[in-house]
Amino acid sequence: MVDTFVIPLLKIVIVLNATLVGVTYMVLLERKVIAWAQSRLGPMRVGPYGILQPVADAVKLMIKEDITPVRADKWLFTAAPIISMVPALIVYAVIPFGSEVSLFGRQVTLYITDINVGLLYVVSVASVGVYGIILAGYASNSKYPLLASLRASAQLISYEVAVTLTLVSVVVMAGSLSMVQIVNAQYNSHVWFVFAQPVAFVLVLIGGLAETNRAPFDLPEAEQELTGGFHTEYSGMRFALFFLAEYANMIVVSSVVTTLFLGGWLPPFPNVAAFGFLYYVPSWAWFLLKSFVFLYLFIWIRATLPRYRYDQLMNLGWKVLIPIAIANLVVTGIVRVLLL
Amino acid sequence: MITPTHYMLLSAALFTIGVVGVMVRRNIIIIFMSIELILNAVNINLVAFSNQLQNAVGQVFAIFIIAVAAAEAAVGLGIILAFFRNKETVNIDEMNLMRW
Amino acid sequence: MGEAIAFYIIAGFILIFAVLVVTAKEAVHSVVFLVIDFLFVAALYASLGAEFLAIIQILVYAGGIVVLYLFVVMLVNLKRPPEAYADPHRRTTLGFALSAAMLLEIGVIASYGYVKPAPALAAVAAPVTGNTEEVGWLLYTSYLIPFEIASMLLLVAMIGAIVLAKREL
Amino acid sequence: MQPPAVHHGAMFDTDELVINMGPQHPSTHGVLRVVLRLDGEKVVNADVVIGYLHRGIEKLSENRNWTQIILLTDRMDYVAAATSNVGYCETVEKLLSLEVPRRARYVRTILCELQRIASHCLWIGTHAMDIGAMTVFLYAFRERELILDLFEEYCGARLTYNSMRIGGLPLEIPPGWDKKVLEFCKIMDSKIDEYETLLTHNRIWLERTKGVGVIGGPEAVALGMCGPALRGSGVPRDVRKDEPYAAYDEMEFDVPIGTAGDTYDRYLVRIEEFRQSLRIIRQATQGIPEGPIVGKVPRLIKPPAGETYHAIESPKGELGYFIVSDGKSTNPYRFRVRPPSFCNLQALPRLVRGHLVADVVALIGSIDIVLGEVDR
Repeated sequence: MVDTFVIPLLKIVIVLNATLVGVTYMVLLERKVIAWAQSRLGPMRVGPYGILQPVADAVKLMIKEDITPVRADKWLFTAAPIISMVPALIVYAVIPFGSEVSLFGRQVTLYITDINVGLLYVVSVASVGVYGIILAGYASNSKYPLLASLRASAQLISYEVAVTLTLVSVVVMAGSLSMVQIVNAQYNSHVWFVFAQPVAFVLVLIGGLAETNRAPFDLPEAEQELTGGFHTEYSGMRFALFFLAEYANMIVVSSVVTTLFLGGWLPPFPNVAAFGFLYYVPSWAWFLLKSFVFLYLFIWIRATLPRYRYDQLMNLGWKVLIPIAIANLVVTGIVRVLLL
Repeated sequence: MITPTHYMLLSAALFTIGVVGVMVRRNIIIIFMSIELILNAVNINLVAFSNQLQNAVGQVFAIFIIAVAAAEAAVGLGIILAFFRNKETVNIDEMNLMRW
Repeated sequence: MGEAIAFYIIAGFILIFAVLVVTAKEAVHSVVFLVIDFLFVAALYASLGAEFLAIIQILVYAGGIVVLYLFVVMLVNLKRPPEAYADPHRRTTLGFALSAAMLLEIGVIASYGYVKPAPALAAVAAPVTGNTEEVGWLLYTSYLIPFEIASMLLLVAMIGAIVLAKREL
Repeated sequence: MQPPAVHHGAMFDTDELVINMGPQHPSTHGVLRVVLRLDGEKVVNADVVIGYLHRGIEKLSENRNWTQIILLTDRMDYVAAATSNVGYCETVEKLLSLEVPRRARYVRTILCELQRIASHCLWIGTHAMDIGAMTVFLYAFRERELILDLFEEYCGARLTYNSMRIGGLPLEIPPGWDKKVLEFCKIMDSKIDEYETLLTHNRIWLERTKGVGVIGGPEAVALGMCGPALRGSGVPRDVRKDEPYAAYDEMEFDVPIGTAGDTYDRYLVRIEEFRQSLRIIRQATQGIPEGPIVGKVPRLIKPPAGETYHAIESPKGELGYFIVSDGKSTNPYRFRVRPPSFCNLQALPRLVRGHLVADVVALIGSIDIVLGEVDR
């Protein structure tokens, strides 16, 4: 009873709450990091150094008037933010935050579940998240959101192809689709896959930026062109849901990249006895540290780079990323068959 | 106890809903979606029997059906777009000319 | 017991959303219901132990094909509703009658009484265990030729779709 | 009655999406409205609608006396108010045949060039912001702040300076101000390199700006373009060189010109203008002559009957004033401005045609308009 119901439920509650808190603080982190990059201070008023800013933001968004445009498709207009938020959260079911810890004499795994199609699950759930953006643009019955949602659907589908193709080469290396098994494979092969699959690593990073609509691929919400894109007509809590979904997706991408390429919860040099002392740091700490590096990288990129144009984005996706992904997959397959 | 009969009845019902959609609706896009429902009804059958016989062949066939559905959707929607471009309609009742 | 409850819930939702797909007034709503329907079908697959197929159902159907439908629905923004004009020769009642007859027929066949488990097919000697591995093994051994043909079909469909949809070549 | 021609093959192509970009839009730099006709994301045609900021400055000027008008010129190009002041004052001085002391001309040059840098800072910030590089915006504003501080120290205002008078300047420069200007030049040198690090060789920046909005020299001239937008097309027209005013005839500087006439070349031209401006400021600041800061101006300014046109090189381009005096009254009979932003803006439809929506904002940024000047 405890093992089948109580512990998984507890884990779900903890992960969901941690995610939501993490996401709100991601927003603060982003504002702070970008402010530092731009020689500003960022939020400073709410709490010391602005650390209570997320609370203030949440309160503001919740008590704000929630406007539905008169000519909007009300049903879809309400559903769209939920559709984009739910996939962003349920992906966390398969992300391994750490190996095992013993709590109160009980071995507890630090992931909600480990299904043997875990990676495909992540990809497929992410692909459903597209609907939130597309439907938001359509339901608003407004021109800028419509343009944005057409951009978004084309962009997300194209980059999904590239990312999925790239992930296959990692799966070929690991021999499994399970997230936990992929980490274990990195332990067994004595090398993080970032060194075995550097090309795939870069491709997944770029594709991940595009999949989460982050700069320089933030065309669907390009503020300067489309005045906010698909969420132009949204306000209050529904807008906040889109916002949270974007940041939740960012955390998902960092977690997946960490799991696939940086050995997940493993410390550096997991098999070298001389570095055994690194195991004193708990596994989840390594995981969070590595994920944080990517989150920071995403913010850094946003502060630095201009935005791509729609046609250039498509060219990059179809003419650069996908051919490289296919070539990488073929080479990986050949090497794998011949050498291992 | 859920037997394959249950799955077959579900499949039959889904199939029929799809057929009704094809027969009754006039928006060609919805007709296409009804066809997808029909294909899914078939898939449910295949997977149910695959489970019953403990043999993955049924699932392999379901994958082929998904591939065919993808091909059908791509070409079909291409035709719809080409048609719409010329006649500005997606009403199947107005698609009664072999050429225009 | 749990299996039965799961089946009835999932089957119920599948049928409800299928009906909604067919009856929805707006094509966009239809598309959304179709996605939800496919997600429930995926759940049914998962409950049948076909987890790889369940994921493929979500990835390809819900995340891929239906996005295509949505895309077309959005491109085809109509000035007049598509259902405005009905062919005077249209026999809608006949359509319902035919469908009902077919439901009856299939139902009779389906519930004819479950004879006995068919003899297991020549057991596929898959050297692997696990659903994903088994499906993969079958695809790349016994069903390699159909698999290749399916990929050819997809390629042809892709080219065909481009030719059809492109305004000028 | 003929049935509608539904068998028309290109019906879908004519079904264009009309988008009103502006007057409230984050990247139209004020209250510009561009009516875009889109085919997908491609711009088929663009209509520029202006006048949302029209305050009737030209008409107002006909009812103000000559000194009061200086204050109105502040409100035209409000990001480069000092340049507008200089243009107006020199026109009236020309009408009066007034000799301006050399010291005043030097300080005017310094103020003009500081203003040019401030205006270009604003341009590079918003232009980069439109293309998505948000950091450059704040960097550029940081440096613009230094210039505003210098202006504040000189005349007490930070935006609308009212810093010129007919015949010279209202105030002597504060002690130590020239040192601060030189110090600023030193800081600015490295900051320009910083902008260039972020943009000039950035792949995405290159892709977004190269080949976008290409316009050849003759066509740009025909459209009446001026300033950096014209020089980007390779036409070496600069009023400071061609018809020197203030103390530009005594300064040594180059006029950068582009070759391709695209957004990237216009960007490079303005970046080089930063450097040339600093060069001019250094020369002028080190060589400020002694003498009075304001010339011998009659108590009642009442120019003789006649008309005159005088142009200066504002940061946006050729800013010209055409003034008619009837010789009887203490206000102009006719006051007319040739604003560079307005002339550059009329090239916008030509520039954006055939490009994508994202390029429209890049091009609005690239021609560098200020709506206060367009609408007056």
